[in-house]
Amino acid sequence: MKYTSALLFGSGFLISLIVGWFLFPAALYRSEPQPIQFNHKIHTGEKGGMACTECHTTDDAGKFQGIPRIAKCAECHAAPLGESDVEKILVEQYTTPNQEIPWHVYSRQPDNAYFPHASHTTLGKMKCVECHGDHGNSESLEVYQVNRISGYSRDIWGKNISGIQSQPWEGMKMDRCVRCHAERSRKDGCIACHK
Amino acid sequence: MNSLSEKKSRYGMVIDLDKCNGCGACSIACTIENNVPPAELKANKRSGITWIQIHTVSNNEQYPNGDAVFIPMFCQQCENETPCMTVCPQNAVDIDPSTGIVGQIPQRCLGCRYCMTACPYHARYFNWWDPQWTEGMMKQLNPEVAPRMRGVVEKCNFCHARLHAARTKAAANGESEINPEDYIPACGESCPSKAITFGDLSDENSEAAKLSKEKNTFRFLSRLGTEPKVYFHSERTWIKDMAEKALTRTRMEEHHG
Amino acid sequence: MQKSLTRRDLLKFAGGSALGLLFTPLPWKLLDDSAIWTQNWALTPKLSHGPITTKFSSCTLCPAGCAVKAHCVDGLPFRLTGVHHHPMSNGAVCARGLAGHHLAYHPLRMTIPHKFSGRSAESRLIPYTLNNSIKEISAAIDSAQGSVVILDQSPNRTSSIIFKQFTEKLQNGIYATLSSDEESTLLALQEMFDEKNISLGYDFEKTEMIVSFGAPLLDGFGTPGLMTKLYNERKTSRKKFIQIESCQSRTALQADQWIPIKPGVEGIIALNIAFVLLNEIKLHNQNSNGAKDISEYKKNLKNFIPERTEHATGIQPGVIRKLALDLASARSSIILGGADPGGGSFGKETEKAIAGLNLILGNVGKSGAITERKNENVQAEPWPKIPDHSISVLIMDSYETGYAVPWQLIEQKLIPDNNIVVTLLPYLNEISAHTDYIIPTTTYYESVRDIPTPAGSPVNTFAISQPLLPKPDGTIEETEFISQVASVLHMDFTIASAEERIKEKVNSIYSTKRGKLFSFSDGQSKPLIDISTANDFYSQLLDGATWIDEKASKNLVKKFSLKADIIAQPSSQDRLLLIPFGWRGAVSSSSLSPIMSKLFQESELRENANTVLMNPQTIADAKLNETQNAILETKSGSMPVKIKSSNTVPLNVIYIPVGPLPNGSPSKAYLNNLNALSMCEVKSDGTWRITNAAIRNQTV
Amino acid sequence: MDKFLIPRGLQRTSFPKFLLWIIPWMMLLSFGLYAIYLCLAEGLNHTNMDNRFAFGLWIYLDLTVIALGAGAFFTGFLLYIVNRKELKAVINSAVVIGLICYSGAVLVLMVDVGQPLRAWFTFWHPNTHSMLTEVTFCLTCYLTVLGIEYAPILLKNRKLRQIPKFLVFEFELHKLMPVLAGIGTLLSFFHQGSLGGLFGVLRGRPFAFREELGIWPSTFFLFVLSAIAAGPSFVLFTTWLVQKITRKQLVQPSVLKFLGKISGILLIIYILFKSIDTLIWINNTSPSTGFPAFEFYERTSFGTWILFTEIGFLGLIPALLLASKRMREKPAVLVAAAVMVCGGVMVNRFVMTIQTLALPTLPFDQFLSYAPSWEEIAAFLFVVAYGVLLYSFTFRYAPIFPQERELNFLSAQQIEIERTPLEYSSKGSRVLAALANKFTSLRSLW
Repeated sequence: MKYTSALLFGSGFLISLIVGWFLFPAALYRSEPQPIQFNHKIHTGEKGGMACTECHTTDDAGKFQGIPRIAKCAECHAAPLGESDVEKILVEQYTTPNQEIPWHVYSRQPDNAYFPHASHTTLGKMKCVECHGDHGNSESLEVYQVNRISGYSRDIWGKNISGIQSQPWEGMKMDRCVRCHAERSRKDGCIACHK
Repeated sequence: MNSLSEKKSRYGMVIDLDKCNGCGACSIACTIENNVPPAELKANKRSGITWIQIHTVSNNEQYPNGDAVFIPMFCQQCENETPCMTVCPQNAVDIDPSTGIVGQIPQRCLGCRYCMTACPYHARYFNWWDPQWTEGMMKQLNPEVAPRMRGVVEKCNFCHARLHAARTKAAANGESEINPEDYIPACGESCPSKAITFGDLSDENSEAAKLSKEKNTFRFLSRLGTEPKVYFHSERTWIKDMAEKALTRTRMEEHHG
Repeated sequence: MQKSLTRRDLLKFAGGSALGLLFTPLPWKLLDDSAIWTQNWALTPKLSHGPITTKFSSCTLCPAGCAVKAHCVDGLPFRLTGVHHHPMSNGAVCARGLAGHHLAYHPLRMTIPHKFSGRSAESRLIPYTLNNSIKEISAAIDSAQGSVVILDQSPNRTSSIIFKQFTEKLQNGIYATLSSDEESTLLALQEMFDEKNISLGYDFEKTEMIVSFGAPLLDGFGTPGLMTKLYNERKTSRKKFIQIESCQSRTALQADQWIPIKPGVEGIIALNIAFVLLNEIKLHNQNSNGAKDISEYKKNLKNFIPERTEHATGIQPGVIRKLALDLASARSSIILGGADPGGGSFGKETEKAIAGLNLILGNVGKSGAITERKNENVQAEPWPKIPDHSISVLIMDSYETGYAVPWQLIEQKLIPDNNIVVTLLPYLNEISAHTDYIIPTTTYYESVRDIPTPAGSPVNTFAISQPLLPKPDGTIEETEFISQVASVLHMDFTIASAEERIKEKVNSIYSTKRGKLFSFSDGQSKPLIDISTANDFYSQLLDGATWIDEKASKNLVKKFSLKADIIAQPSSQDRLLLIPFGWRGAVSSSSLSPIMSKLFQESELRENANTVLMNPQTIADAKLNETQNAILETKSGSMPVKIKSSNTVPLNVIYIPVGPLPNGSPSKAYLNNLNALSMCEVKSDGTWRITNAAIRNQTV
Repeated sequence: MDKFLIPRGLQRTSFPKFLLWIIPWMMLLSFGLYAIYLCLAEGLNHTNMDNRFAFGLWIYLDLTVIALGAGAFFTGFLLYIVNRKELKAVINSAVVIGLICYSGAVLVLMVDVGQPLRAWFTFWHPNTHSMLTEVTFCLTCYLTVLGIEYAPILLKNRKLRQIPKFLVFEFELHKLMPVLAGIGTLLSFFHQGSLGGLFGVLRGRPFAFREELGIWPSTFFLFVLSAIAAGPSFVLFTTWLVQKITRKQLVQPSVLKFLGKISGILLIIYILFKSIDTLIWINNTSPSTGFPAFEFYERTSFGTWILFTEIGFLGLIPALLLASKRMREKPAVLVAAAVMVCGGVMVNRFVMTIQTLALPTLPFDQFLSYAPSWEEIAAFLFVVAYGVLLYSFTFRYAPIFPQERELNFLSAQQIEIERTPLEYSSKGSRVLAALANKFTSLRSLW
């Protein structure tokens, strides 16, 4: 009898923990499939043997172009090279009608973030892997998850809801940039990276 | 590591008021460059967002002896005890140590408007309305400047996005210094009468630095001691006196005998 | 034993869960995400991530045709800038031009044909099909008692040629143009010569002295970039700017000398100067003997001895003598007048008087003054020459010229209550609101357009404006419309597409082998002969280039007359005078990007349509006070206005801006009859500069 | 029907009458709520503030109510730390008033900022140089303190006292009071000061800018002084008002006199410093920035009269009145003087906020005017209504005034004669008359 209050209190406590740690993340993110199951491995592996920068180019002004436009795909995939269904979809739905592929970008930063790839790769000699992980060797695209409230890709916060990340490339929030810049004792104003 | 910020520049501007004929091109170029929305129906001179407000200032002489100048007024990029920066409660305003440009981060701003009360030049603007463009204009926004949301403060930052572009370009070529020609704010670029000279004031040979030291170059409210980095130039002495409140100084002397 | 939960137990449970939540990411993540939501919510637009490219084109917003560099994202322009080192535009684009790419998305834009239910302010605008409009218009042309007129407001385009050919095919057709006020002095000059169809231009660059009667040289005249360049270089090039104007305009403020005068006495002053030049000064290059009527001209000048007209002009004779002396001693000079985009020209006679000074000083046909250029104009009937009440069908190609046209000026030529007016214009504005049909043409940067020689240019030039924006369905090229009408009327008349016509033009230029080509991309010019083929020439023009002809070298020795009928009386000063003024391009509600509200609504840099400028003294005399709402009255009617006190305007004058209303789209009523222009009375000589007016307190 | 909630031995009006009293306030509350909704949902274009008048009615009132609310911490300070036992009579009331003022201010502030959801950034990325950061921190902390101080008052409620745990809790809280009073005093000192600093640091606004003493501009200390001077006066006034409205003797007259005395003495000190500060400003601070002080008064509708009203008429005069024993004896004078003190502080805050913003800094600029929109006023009325309601409920269900019972024991027994509202007004309470016309009988209302 005298334990009831403790019991009630405890159960409330426990339920909250379950809600907060498991139900909440499930509810917070909405999953959206990628339009095409792109296989990096085929392109970068010994089969394709391409470097990241062959498709992920920069323009004359040095601006990084992100995911290549359909024209780039069409260079090779104007007609099917193989038998895969994925490629069939690519050719039929996109390259032939010259339709841009509506990719979901895992690492898409908000409009007010200015991230010059050139400063980091060309000047800073950083590797793509350092921020994007071994994305280049992935066989398929993991499902894209978007935060229902903030509209950010889940990869910006990182897979782990607690915000504590196991891998150095997980999580792409500002504090990560700040940490790295601080380690290199750079003195920057906010507008150095915000637009 | 990228050593862009190792060289300390102090970007500034000199505006030749004798050349300015108040055509408004700078104001429009600025508005377009920085994705400032068109005036809301109810907006007016006091509630609108026009980063470069061009004031027509007359010496108040009677016709036909009057004289007037056009004064483009915008953020003067104060360097000393920057009024807006020191008051912002959450560091939404700061001076970039590598450029001396006073930056405003609308996404950090909570819209308390304390910085606006602090600014002696009234060069900060609050988004009283949600920004609105016509459907087609929405697709014509400058992709290098983030639009602001309702309820935050914004202001001139010397078209910082253009500095970004210049830096990207330099970095892509493996250079750590930007080419000065790559970085000119929209107002300076668009001015048909070339009245605006922009440059690095800490670089002795830059045109801006030279002009800023000329005899008839002055700054507004310089006696507040905020060390603005926007200079004005005019042969007309009356505007110089007005700007520096030299007249009030003499009036003070009369006042105290 | 049974125990039911009490309220207190529930409290315990709640307490527990509350505490529990604090040990989960939930509250903190929600706090963070909600803040981020405010940064990315749908109320603020998202930016495009497409590739950034640049294209070159030329601005078609006014005849100047400045070179433009367009920065595009996903192929759509987001920023327009000038082209550095361009021989004419000199890297500059005016405020209006900088926002030109917005105009396609103007609130008053129309993309389908419309018909008005009537002419009155109450008449409604009804969406209409193109076919029906064309049928009805063709029928009207067929059954026209009066003349069928095409009024071309930006002449000498390749489209103009089509208009001319079309009207020639009709037995009662007339191809007419309304001269832009910029060239009014030149046109007057051309008329003074016996030999017709010569075309003239100002050689501002080499001249020593520019005397302007109210021409806004530094506020939207010619090519802005060029005028400001000349102004800034005037110290080194020893150029003098002299402004003779009643109000202290932007140009007057900046000019080396401003001579304030009473309104409407420009002609008298011109003749004053002429008198001094011909009677008191020994002109080294005496040119006036070319004049047939020199003797009676001189005799008439006796009425214009500066002392005699001093009361009328309000200028001391000394000032005039000094000016005359300067002119006589200057190696070369240009004297021009008129050209207020809102106020219109001074009228033929005054313009002649002003133009005559150039003849007396031998400025005409001289490098560094007024030079002749090869005439490639499409010959047209000047609008004023068309008899009143004679037009039964009027087709206006109101492709914006940047200059105001009062509706009364159009109306007086129409056969009353039996006429059809069609505007080929993609906007509802002060002109099109009066018409019967609005046929939406493509607008700026939506189609290939040719840039003919700008008014007043000393040499012939040619450029092509390449489209930057998609052409909306429902819009139609003005010439396409003409050809459809022609086919309905079964005229044997095939019309080439815009590209083809421009190609033809390009070929004809190429065949001359004259002049040089300035390329926008590299800022280099090369002689035309160095270009291998005509197609190559065309493609270069399309990618952004301007062709510049050689200067015509030959000197004009022609017979001319100096006669100008000026009465040595000023306009009556017993009442207040209403004088409209404007800013080139900003004289209608439609021709401005919504962004221009920054200048008109969010600042006082430019007065918007319902604000009048008055001298503080005049305001006091009228028992009014500043920023007060008042009623402005003229013969034509009355309209509410805001008063703004200004020391730049003379006594007893009300300066009313011809411009857009603040706060968005104007009402039909405003467009129809409540705007500045409709307040002005159009005189018999087609001028509307000065109107007697009264202003009173709103409440009274 | 709510008898079981009403403190023992205290007489409160019947529930329907009480309902009659709160309904109009409830309506006002919801009206204000609507205005607040508009501002939050559609943006601050519902206010008449603009880029040049970036602060308006709301900031002005925030400063004012916080100054008046200072009574809470200062009474606490005097009672628990200086150990002036007689103030026990008003401490609860002071705390409730304080809570109302501060929570109200914070509430309005949340509407005033353009992006309330980001307000917490101030705690996450604070700019330590900003006076506003100081204000935000102290305000929120002190609000919590007030909450804790308010709890025991609530727990005195008869029903809640039946819960033994709460009884113990309340007892413990009481032991805690001196500590809380100490913290409260510290916090209040900082935020009251920072509110002054808020304007004193405005280098770009020579009308408000003041020289620094140590790390703070002089206005920092002036605000603290004026606040603690006005606080007691406001407590005095409110207590008197409650007595009038409830037609009950709630505290010994001596207590009010004592409050008046404190107020008077502190105000004299304040006026002294304020005058010195003003003189330094006129002769040194302002002219050195190119703005001769006389210009401020000559080019605007706010002539020097406002300066004299602030320091003289609403400063020195009430100060002297309250300081002199003879004057304090006259209840009318006492209350009037207290009201004047509060008025003086209001004028001071008005000058610092509104007049500062109305004055142009650029030489070619004009003097600006500003009038609040109905939404701004409604939002303020919301706070007023909220205050009245919170106080009414607390007063009804918790014994705020310890002395009330013995003071009203007799009067509770005796049968009173019905009086007409007019007679109340003859008692000198205009407010009462107004209310009396609204309701049939105010005496029985409570």
